[in-house]
Amino acid sequence: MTSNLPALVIIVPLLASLVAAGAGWFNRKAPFYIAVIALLISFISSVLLLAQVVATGVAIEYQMAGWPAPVGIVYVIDHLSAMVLVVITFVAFVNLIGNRQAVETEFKNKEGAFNALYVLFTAGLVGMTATGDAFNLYVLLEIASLSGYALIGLGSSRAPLATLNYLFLGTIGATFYLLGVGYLYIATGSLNMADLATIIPSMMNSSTILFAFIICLTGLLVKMAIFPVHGWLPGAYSESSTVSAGLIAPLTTKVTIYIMVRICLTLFTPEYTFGYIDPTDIMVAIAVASIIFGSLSALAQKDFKRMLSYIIIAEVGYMVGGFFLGNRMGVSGAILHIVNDAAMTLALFMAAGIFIWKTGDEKQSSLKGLYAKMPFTMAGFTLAALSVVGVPPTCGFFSKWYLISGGIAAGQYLFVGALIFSSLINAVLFFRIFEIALFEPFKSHHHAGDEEDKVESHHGETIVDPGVIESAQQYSGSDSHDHGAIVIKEPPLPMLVPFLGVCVLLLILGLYSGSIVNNIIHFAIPAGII
Amino acid sequence: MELFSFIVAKADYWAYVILMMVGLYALIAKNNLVKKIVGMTIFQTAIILFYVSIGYKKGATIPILHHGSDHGGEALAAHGAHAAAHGTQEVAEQAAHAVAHAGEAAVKAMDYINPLPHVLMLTAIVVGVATLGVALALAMKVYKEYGTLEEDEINQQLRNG
Amino acid sequence: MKILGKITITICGLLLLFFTSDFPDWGDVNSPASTHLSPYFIEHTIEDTAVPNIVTSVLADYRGYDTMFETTVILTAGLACFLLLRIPRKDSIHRYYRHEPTGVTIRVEGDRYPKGSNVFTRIDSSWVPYDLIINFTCRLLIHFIQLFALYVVAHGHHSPGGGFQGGVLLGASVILFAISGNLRAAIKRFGEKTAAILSSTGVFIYAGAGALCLFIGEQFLNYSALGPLLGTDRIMARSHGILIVEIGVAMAVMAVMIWIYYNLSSAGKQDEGL
Amino acid sequence: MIWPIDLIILGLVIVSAVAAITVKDLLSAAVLLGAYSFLLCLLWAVMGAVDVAFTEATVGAGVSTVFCVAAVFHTTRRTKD
Repeated sequence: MTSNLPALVIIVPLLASLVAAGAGWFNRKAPFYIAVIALLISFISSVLLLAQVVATGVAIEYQMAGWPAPVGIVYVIDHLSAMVLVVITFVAFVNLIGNRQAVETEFKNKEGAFNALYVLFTAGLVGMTATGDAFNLYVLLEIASLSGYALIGLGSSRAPLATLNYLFLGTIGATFYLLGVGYLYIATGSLNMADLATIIPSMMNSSTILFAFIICLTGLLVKMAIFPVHGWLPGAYSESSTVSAGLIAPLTTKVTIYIMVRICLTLFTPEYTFGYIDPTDIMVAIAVASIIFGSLSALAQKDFKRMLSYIIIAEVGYMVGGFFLGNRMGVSGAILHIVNDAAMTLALFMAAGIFIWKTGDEKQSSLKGLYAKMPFTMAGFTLAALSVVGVPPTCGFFSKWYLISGGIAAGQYLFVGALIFSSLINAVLFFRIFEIALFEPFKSHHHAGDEEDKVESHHGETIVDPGVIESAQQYSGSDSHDHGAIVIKEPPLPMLVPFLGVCVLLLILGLYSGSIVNNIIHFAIPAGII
Repeated sequence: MELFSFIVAKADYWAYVILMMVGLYALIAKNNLVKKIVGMTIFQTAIILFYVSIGYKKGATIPILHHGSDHGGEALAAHGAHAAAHGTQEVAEQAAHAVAHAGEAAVKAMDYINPLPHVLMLTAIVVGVATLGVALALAMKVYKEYGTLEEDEINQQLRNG
Repeated sequence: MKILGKITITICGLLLLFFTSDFPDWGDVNSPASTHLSPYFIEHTIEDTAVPNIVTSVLADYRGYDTMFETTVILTAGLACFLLLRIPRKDSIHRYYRHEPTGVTIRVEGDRYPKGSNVFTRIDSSWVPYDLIINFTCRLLIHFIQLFALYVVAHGHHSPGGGFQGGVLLGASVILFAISGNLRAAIKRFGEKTAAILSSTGVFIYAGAGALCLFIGEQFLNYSALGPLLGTDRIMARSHGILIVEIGVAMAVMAVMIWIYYNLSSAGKQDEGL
Repeated sequence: MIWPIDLIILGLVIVSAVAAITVKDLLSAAVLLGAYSFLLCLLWAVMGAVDVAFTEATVGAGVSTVFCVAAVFHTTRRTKD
């Protein structure tokens, strides 16, 4: 079975989504468990793949349908894709188990379709990461996009319009990518990435190849919501339901950046990308604009999820800029930041989910006094926020360190300045929230969370933080009189434990970032980049 | 005649650019959501036209080998005779060619249109209809929410609260 | 927005037109696209898969993995339309009934059924008069469309067509039935649950056939592994494998097309519609 | 293949595409989109892409048009541009 791991990592989610879609018509609980098991298997397989790749040091090639490379479709798992596979399957798995309640309430009677689309989205991203065929990438990109539209579209009342805008821009991006593949095909006659990489160096001066590069890159930049074409992202992410946002926000932009890295390094070879075209100046300028715009817009937001969405735009700028610095430090920083940013965004969106469960809305002002109410949650949230700001020893610091050193080495001081500026803005943003949550007393205007608790306690499932056992009645009584004793009321354990796990992971990633860079990312970057 | 051959050589590629730009214009500039969706469909089909144009080969036939051509030359000869009966110049030559090599069971790649772009485009058509379905579903939800499909009117409503 | 659009398309259009000059001529036999990879498919399809229609063999075998996800894209669209649009509540506010002997139409509030129900038939709120010619012609046509669709599915190895086209035709026949008559009659014959389960099953046949090859010990979707199961040699097994997945594709595509139509044409209520 | 057919159909395709996005009625736009798809299907049949033409005829000209008409039926035909 070991030789079939590259296929298992994607077909298990695919088959599970089909079973879940069918099972949803007979049993309302089954789809969730099918999805969880499939994502767990997929996660384990990708960890095994990563271990195998790190141990042997060679890329694993898997021939779909038994046809060798240029004729059929092959999957290529190297250091980079194995690492991204682990990130994708981990995020999908943790986000689903952490949001079980939200799924049950928000997608009532449609659990089958929801879980199926959730797993299909993951399968699409996994396939995009593992594939070694330029056209197969497009098909999987469309699977991930279409299921993403469906997941996002069922949010608040404004969600359909935001999603429709996302769909238009997403389609433009994907179609541009397809056109770029067509240009490559007309010039070379091949679709396989490795095959293309052997042909392209011999036809460096072809204007068709140049245009294919430009148009593929444009399509991917539209998909990853960089500054001038970012319009769809804040609306789409902040209007959607938390479970969808927690899956899509950490993954879509990061995987698109991974695809950009893959296209630039594996398909167009570093000699072509950095040697012949050398887009460093213009791309870093776009990235700087994206970082500054994202940070400043985040400052203006009152809504928590909307603020996170703008931070994502700034983070996209970090990675794009870092990658196009074109030196080893910058590219390592960008790739490391893919992992770190996925974990950080997951933690923050899970925190947003818990806040919404607790307070019933997404305004920053309704986070008052939460430190006293939910010490564990807020400890995790603080860790995640410090990581986004970039305080050592959290993981955010290390990737920023690589990015800044890369920027200095490449002489792009504007980029370095933008990074530091954005970190300061992030500090302001999160310390503002700390202030609200730490010093202002808790006042619940919406009892959404409490009502859910009461319903839960009927089934005897309420899990209050150990040590402090308070009945729901006492809790709401003390709440109505504002001067009552502060009662600790953490979210139920299935929600809290995954969240805290992710937060601890931020620390672990930070502490081990040296070995991640040395053992994985070092081998993922071609030797041509110094 | 030179001009004609130049136009014929590039007309398909020009047409795809024009169609793509028509679609892109509708996507960017039109105010109505269904109009944008129509533009999106045109935008996607333009790419399909581009790919199919790549695959075309002068003097080649459709990418289906003649029935039972695992008997090789025999079948090709039959195919050629059939085509000769129709009197097409190029295909008749091909027929002669096939008859001459009746013994060898060889399929010549030059005689058949490139099938690979066709396969890719079947997938793209399917992706197109899938996107169309989801986009129309979303447009219907938007209409249910705001009672209009015009973007400026929706923005007006959003501003007014 | 209009000016922005015009500027964008002028720049993009001129760039694209400029870069077409480097292309090989249209129909050029010696272009890289026609010489690098595609000759392999044309020359080896018979010996590899025993399928004369090269498009079918490339679609379902050489690049069968793409096609599996193509079918999944369609399923995703079906699930997405269901998730976005479907309103499970059945209590519509009012309904219309026609008294058959007199042709009088009455409006009934709530979920009550008019008494003497055998003389009342339910009609849509946007009801158009019953057209005998259209209805009769369509009913006559549907059988032939379905017969032709089955031919297209089964004969995809030798002629244009295959699972996808046949599936769409099958779906279109049911959609034609719904348009010519009414939506409820179509849903009564081909329910939503049937459509949903059939669509998953269709893709499952495809992916399951692939996974079966994997369990037998070959690569995913390598149909030649099915040879011993089907009692044929490895090459014919590929041909039969293609037929199996084409049937799966046809099932999935038919069901999803119908499912999307039901949801779109009734705005998710599946009560009355186009 | 005869090049005049190709050029004539190309011209018609562009005309129908422009018409589909300029006409001031969404139902007409849907029907024109169907006509556009059908003309493209003819073009591909002329170019020898029989499978693509078949698919476009069933999907593009057939089912897509029905979807568009169904959506317009449940929303509105009105459009300002």
